[in-house]
Amino acid sequence: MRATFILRKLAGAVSTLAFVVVFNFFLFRVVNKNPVDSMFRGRNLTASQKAELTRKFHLDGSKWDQFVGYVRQLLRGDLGLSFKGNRPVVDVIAEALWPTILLVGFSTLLAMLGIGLGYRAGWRRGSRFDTTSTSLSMLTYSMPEFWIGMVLLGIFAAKLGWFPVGGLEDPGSTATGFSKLLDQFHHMLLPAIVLAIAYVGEYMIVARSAMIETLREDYLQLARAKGMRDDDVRRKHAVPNARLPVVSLSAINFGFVVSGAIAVESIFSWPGIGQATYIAIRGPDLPVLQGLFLLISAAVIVANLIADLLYGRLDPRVVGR
Amino acid sequence: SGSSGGGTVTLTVGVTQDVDSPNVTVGYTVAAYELWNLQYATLTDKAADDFATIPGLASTWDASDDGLTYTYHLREGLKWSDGQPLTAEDVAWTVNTSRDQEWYNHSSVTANLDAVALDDVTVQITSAVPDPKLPTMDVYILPKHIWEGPAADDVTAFDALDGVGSGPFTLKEWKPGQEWTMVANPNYWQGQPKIDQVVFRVYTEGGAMVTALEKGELDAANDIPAELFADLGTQPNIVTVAGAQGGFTELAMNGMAGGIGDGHPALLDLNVRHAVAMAIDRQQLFDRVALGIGLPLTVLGVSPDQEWLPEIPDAEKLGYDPEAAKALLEDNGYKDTDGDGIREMPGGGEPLVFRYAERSEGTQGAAIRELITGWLKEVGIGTEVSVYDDTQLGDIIYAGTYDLFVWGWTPFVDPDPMLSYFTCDQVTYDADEAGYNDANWCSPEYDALYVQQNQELDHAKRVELVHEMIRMFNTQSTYVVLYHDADTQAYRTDRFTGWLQQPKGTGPVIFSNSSPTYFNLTPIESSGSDDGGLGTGALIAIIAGAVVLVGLIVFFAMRSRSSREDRE
Amino acid sequence: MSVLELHDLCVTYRTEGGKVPAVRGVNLTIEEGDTVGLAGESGCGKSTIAAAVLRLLPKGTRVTGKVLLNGEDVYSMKPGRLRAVRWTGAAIVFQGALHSLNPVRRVGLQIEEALRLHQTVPVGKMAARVDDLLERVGLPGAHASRYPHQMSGGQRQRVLIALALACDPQLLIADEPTTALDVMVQAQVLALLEELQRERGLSLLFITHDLSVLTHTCRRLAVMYAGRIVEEGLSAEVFARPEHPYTRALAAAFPTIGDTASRMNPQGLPGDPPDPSALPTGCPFHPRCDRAVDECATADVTLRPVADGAAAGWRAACVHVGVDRG
Amino acid sequence: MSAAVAWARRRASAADAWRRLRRDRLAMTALIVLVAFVVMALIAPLVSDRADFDAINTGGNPTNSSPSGQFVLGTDGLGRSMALQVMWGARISLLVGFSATVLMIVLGVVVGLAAGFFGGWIDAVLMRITDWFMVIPFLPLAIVLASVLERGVGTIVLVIGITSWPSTARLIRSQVLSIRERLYVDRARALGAGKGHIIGRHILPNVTPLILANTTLAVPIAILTETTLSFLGLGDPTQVSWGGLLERAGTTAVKAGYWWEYLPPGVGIVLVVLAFTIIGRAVEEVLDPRLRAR
Amino acid sequence: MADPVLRAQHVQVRFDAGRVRAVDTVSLEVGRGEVVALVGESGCGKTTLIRSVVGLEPLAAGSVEVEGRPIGSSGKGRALRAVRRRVQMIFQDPTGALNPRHSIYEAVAEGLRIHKVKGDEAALVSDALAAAGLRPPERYLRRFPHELSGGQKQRVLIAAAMALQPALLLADEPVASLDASIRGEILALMRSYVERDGVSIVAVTHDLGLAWNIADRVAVMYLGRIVEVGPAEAVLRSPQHPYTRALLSVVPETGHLEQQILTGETPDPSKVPSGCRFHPRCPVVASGEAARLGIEDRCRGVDLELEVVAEGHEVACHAVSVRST
Ligand SMILES: Nc1ncnc2c1ncn2[C@@H]1O[C@H](COP(=O)(O)OP(=O)(O)OP(=O)(O)O)[C@@H](O)[C@H]1O
Ligand SMILES: Nc1ncnc2c1ncn2[C@@H]1O[C@H](COP(=O)(O)OP(=O)(O)OP(=O)(O)O)[C@@H](O)[C@H]1O
Ligand SMILES: [Mg+2]
Ligand SMILES: [Mg+2]
Repeated sequence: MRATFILRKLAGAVSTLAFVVVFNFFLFRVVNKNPVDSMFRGRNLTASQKAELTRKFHLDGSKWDQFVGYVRQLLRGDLGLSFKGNRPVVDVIAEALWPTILLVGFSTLLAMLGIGLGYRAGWRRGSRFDTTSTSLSMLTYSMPEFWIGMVLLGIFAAKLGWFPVGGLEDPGSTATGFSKLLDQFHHMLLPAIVLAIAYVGEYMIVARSAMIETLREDYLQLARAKGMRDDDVRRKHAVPNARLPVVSLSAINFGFVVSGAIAVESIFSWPGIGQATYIAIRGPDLPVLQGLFLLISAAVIVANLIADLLYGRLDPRVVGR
Repeated sequence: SGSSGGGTVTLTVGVTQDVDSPNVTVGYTVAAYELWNLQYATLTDKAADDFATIPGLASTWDASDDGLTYTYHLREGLKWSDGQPLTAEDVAWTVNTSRDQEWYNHSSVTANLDAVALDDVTVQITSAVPDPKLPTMDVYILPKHIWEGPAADDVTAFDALDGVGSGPFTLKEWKPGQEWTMVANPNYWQGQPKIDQVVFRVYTEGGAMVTALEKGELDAANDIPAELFADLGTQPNIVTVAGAQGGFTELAMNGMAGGIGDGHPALLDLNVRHAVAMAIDRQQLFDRVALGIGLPLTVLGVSPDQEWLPEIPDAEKLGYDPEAAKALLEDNGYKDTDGDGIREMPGGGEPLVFRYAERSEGTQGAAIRELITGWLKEVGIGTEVSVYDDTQLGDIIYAGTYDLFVWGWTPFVDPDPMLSYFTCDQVTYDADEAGYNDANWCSPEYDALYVQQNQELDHAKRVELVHEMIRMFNTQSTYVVLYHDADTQAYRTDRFTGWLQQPKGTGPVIFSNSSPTYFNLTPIESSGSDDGGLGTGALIAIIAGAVVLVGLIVFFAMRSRSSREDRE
Repeated sequence: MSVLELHDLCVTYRTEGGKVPAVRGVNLTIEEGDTVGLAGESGCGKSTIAAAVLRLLPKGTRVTGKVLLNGEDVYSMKPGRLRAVRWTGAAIVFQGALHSLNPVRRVGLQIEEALRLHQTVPVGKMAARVDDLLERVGLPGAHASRYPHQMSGGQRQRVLIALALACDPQLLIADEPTTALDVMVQAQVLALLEELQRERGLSLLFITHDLSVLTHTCRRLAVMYAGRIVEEGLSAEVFARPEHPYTRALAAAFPTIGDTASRMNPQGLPGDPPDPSALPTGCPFHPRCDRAVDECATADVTLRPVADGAAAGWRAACVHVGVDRG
Repeated sequence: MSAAVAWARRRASAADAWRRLRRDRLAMTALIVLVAFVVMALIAPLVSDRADFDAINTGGNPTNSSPSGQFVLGTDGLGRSMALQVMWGARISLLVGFSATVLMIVLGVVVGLAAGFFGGWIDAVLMRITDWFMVIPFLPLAIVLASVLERGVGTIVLVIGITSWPSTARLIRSQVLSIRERLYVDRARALGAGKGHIIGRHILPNVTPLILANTTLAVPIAILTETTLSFLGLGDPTQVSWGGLLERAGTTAVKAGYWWEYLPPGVGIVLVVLAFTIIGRAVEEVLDPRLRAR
Repeated sequence: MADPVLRAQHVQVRFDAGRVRAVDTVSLEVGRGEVVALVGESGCGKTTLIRSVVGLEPLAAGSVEVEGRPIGSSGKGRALRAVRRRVQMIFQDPTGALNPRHSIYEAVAEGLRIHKVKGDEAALVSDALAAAGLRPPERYLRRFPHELSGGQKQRVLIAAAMALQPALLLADEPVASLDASIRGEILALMRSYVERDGVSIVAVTHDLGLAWNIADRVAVMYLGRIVEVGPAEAVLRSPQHPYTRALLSVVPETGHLEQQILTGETPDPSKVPSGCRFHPRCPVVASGEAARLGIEDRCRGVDLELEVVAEGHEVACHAVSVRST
């Protein structure tokens, strides 16, 4: 039972990944006929040099051949070469990975505080706490994250000077170990707070309605009748049942936060996936975009898979079906 | 920032553009040129003040009588930053290989050259044709022992992160999208620089960069947004520089040389081009869009050296005169026959609606477009705007499928390259042989003049020829040069002294032609007081953040404890 | 001492649409070891009474009168005391058996939770106690590690009963424990309840709308209509010779198979059950009553003793009671 | 007769819903704000002339000036009135918001309805596709599409529409699935009703409230996406939009302290999005009985 | 049976790609004006059987004819629609069976419109409602389901079905969700249609009292099969099949039989036992009586059909066959 459940979910994820690969390939190939021309325009390339480059970027042959080549390459873990500076896309992405993990991870953690708030608000539906926190979360939900970034940057970095205006660490910092971490933390705090503000509302709203959904359930009445404290009824009976929507939101949000970081990272010059995307789009640096797109999609697929499997743990009924 | 934390003196420079590749055969961004300027010394140098050719790696050189051969004498004991000797062999290898492999950063200089190392310190360079650009050898000399290895067959694949060079600073680390760090080269032929390292920090947002400069996180910055430029100059300890390098912004009209592309037929009429030029208030563009930073010049910029620019008689200036523009159009049959405010071709028919390609990169495209399209409308010319990034815009230009576009150029020191772009050779007739002639205008007379100046060894005569070419180009109005841009830069005066403008008085301090500033900088002794330490604000912020973090951990820990309680 | 005493209990829900007087002055006493059935149609207030006993009504609900559990007033207890009394003084088998178990927790744990809350047995002995309880209701102890969805409706109902018995309550309130179940399973559960009651001398309040079921299970019987008790007495007597016209209709609704009188002759009440937020005046039953007289529309009839059963506490709320047995 | 009954009933239920909505003070405030913005967008061409903030006519105005009597929200770098631009920007933001939502709802409803009602392989195929679109990160996809296609309002609408329909499709499908299993649908089938009858008389009317609520909640998403795309420089260059205004301001205005250049468009976005969110949730609560107070 | 209204022969209905044999070879005939009660435990296939009769479930095998014309998967299009009009179904849960957005008028008129019944629609609707005891009908026409009580809703459904003048009314647990006090009235109403219009009724129920109240014949189902069928009096008073006996014994309404509570859970139609499908729970087998009769092996290994034990009374039980021979 359990094994087939996992297998089924895995198969679904793999099929989606396959779709993304195909989609990714064609989307980008349709865009541009021959990027070599635009890349080396006017640079006195000989025909043979050009042919060489075309071959190197796998831009020769039929679309099908290109696709096969592309997939082969992917399987080898090779995402091709960036148009810019001829660097392997894998390197470009690898460099951007850690800053994004740091930023998105921390901001997600912060935003997840909204879950707790949402549960409490839903539990005391209609109370002052509920109305205040719900209003606040709708407010933050309504703000474009880059705008929050602009405003906070204006106040806390430009005016008050509490935070550096951007970057991952102090320029030329040679710090290592703890002081390096401290430095990065200091740089990360403001963009992380921006992202957290942008997403906390959604967590809170979803958690709240999941909680309200469970409020109707008979087992809460039973728990109370057993002589349980109200708080414990919420924590032990209501919350475990209100987890599913929150888990799936977290999975979906994962993609959103990563992409929402595009604007925020560029405002804060945070050298992560978001900024890499922004720069690649400006190019446009197709191999890098393709790689990023694949990476983000894969990350979201994996996040969804994890959420699906978590469902199985959180709600035993899911596995049975 | 410019501190001596841990004993290292660091210069920090803010930029808005990253290096695309440290490999001289691949990179093309301005940032990459700055990197190479610092990392690779050249045979001859350019004087900081006036670009005069001065000794570089070569201390002296002799010319042959026919002016085709030069013999350069290298300094004794030159070394690469890794300690290997730098010899004539390196020079010969660089010149010959770059010519054979057509490295595009070298080939404009080395295309006709042949180099022979006569001994370790003597190299003889022969040109196939008379070349006024010699004896200047504006070529980055590469370390043969690094570059001829496995990289020789596939030189474009080389990551060039070796950091071996002969310039004052060499690349230590490149974090793409973030920063690149260059450290002092102890073997630099002029001696060890007085600062230990230069960090270039990349900002995606100009406003953020300016803030960082003001806060002292940076010592200098390039590409200051024009809106912030004036105010920045009034800040204590900050000096702003609007460095002129001859770069300009132009409105180009499709000349359709040889029937190329599908431009609007009206653009073939010189009267229409003149009317367009007169419809545009270039002074206003300079004042309102460039905010008066730069020069209100309307001639083709071919060099940072103003010597090359001719005086244009008022009659040829085609200054702002909408009435004259209207009259010119009216007189030549471009009348609004259907009363929609837009003129039609003589005898009715196709309206004068031009496709206007706006460049999305850079910050001024939108403002220029708004003004120009507005003014054109005033004289009865319509526009259809599309926005393209540089790649797409390039595609459109090379296909000739545009009517108008606005873009810009920055010339080299020698006017030759810029002038070459408007020869018939450079028109892109075949996408595989793309040329630089983006307005598709050319003429045999111009081409003849070009060949003349290219081989004219008499400087004064050559200046004459160049002036004539520029005026000829100007009267054609295929380019309406809007204004000459400036490199908006700023630096702090409280940490380093020795900032050099190249050329003196008008040029930029960094990202100049050969970037002499860096070697010239000296740290100010008293600086570095707040050496590497964090400000109080920063401390408050970190503490606040830490409290939040601890709070989070406690929160989640409590949650997990409470849920552990009821696990089996 | 009586396990449960309700004195003039009134419960009024507050809803968006106004006040809903769900229970309107109910007096009921359950002696130790006694079994009392509470019958009546849907919406007459049976479950409300069950919830009122443990103070489980939603916030804002108005409760007047007294609820004495072992002589102690539930509504004046401090929160801590109230929690202590819940499940030890009285335990409830809730109406919605299929939904009363938390779907994401193993059933054994849910039983254990009750034990833990009231420290009924030492931690070490809990698992054994859970096994014991499950076996008592006829389920293998291994079922403790199952999730509710892995059990059938009947099994879940048994788990709920085991859960209700966990803390040895003096009073068990079973709110329609069998309505959702299949006939055969219903019989199993009823048999189980009877057995438990007999073995342990448990006091039982059995709530259902099926009068015939009550008659088999309970010694005494109370019939509710529109928030009030309209007839009470010993179940055998009341079922055999109902006094109140409503009780009569209810009794007739379940024919005795083999009884020729009901063959091809279904009996029912005309009209619809009353809406508690808009009750008729006088005797709330009078619009549906075939014996209604003018007086019924105005007189607020209270319970009065029935002549032949007064000794056993047989009472009914009808103008005809004690007047005329025609 | 029955048409009249149906009509009366629809009116009655609409009136009822409206009455319940009216009691929600917050939602009413939001509605007023929203109406104010819509009115502002509609009357913009009546009270002002697009030429009033054409750069060629604003040469005489002060540039980057803070709010004053003449320019209540100040001016930008070309001396254009921010107030006028914010007002005209509302037109694009609302237009894109509405049209993209319509597109996304239509796509979502058609797919969801088809998948839910027909089931079987149609459902399987449609849901597979929906799942695919669901996991493809929405903003990067939108950005890529927007940079591939010609820039313009139409493109933005298209991009938002085709990247955001999957969640609507899923929602509609699950609702259709649940309605399809309702006893009254079985009854209609037992009565001999065909597919058309069941969709038209039972399924559609029952998903309509959901569609309505979903629409109201989708508009904010569309507006926010438009804003983000414009901010990233992918919007229509010749139109004034809030996102475009913010892009122009960038951190430069933040640094320069020109708050009137980045606060008003941002506040406009927040207010409109917030208003839609509040109304959407109120509508949802009114129309979805499950969410009504217990 | 001469000219039966319903003739179902060897009907099989399967779910889950055939793994679940919900109805496993059932034959049933219903005469004109006859009320048949179909009784049995939950999950034995009663609902599925009658749903297949109105074509809501496809038949895996067998055939269903109404007034001699095929229905179910065998019929198609217009013809099917005509037959469908002659079979109407009412559902266990009246609240669920009424679209909350349709007025009572619309609910009743829906069938009339689908079948394009001629005549004044409004009059037909009013008459149907009045006949179902909703008087005066005008009071109900404009109401919506949530404004009616359960009993009233069930009447509306009956009215909607009867408005089409069917020959056969299929009722799935028609009173199970209703209050006890209302139950009798609804049953009386159904009976009245039989008497007045000569309609035939198949009433699905697990409530034997209902069968005693209104049924002419009773069919007892176990695990997808009919195991006993016969006149109501005979089946309910002297049940032959051990399953029927057990069922009757646990109904409180009977009282006199010694309780025989079958152990074990509801049988599972995806795992039908071999032989007599009742044998794992059969008291006759469990008590050893089958062994004594020497039929235990047959009970465990030989599947069997209904056998006539008396006039119109058929039973499928090895023990009964042995005893009666
Ligand atoms: N939480 C509540 N808020 C408002 N009204 C309620 C609430 N709970 C019950 N009621 C109303 O109170 C009346 C009595 O309800 P109660 O649940 O006690 O009836 P019951 O006799 O148990 O019915 P059933 O047999 O259906 O369980 C009903 O009219 C019901 O609608
Ligand atoms: N759609 C379905 N898919 C799979 N199995 C089904 C389906 N519908 C019914 N079944 C199974 O078929 C069997 C017969 O179901 P049916 O509803 O006919 O029983 P029933 O006798 O009417 O029971 P009840 O008295 O509970 O209504 C049950 O075991 C049920 O689980
Ligand atoms: Mg109840
Ligand atoms: Mg059924």
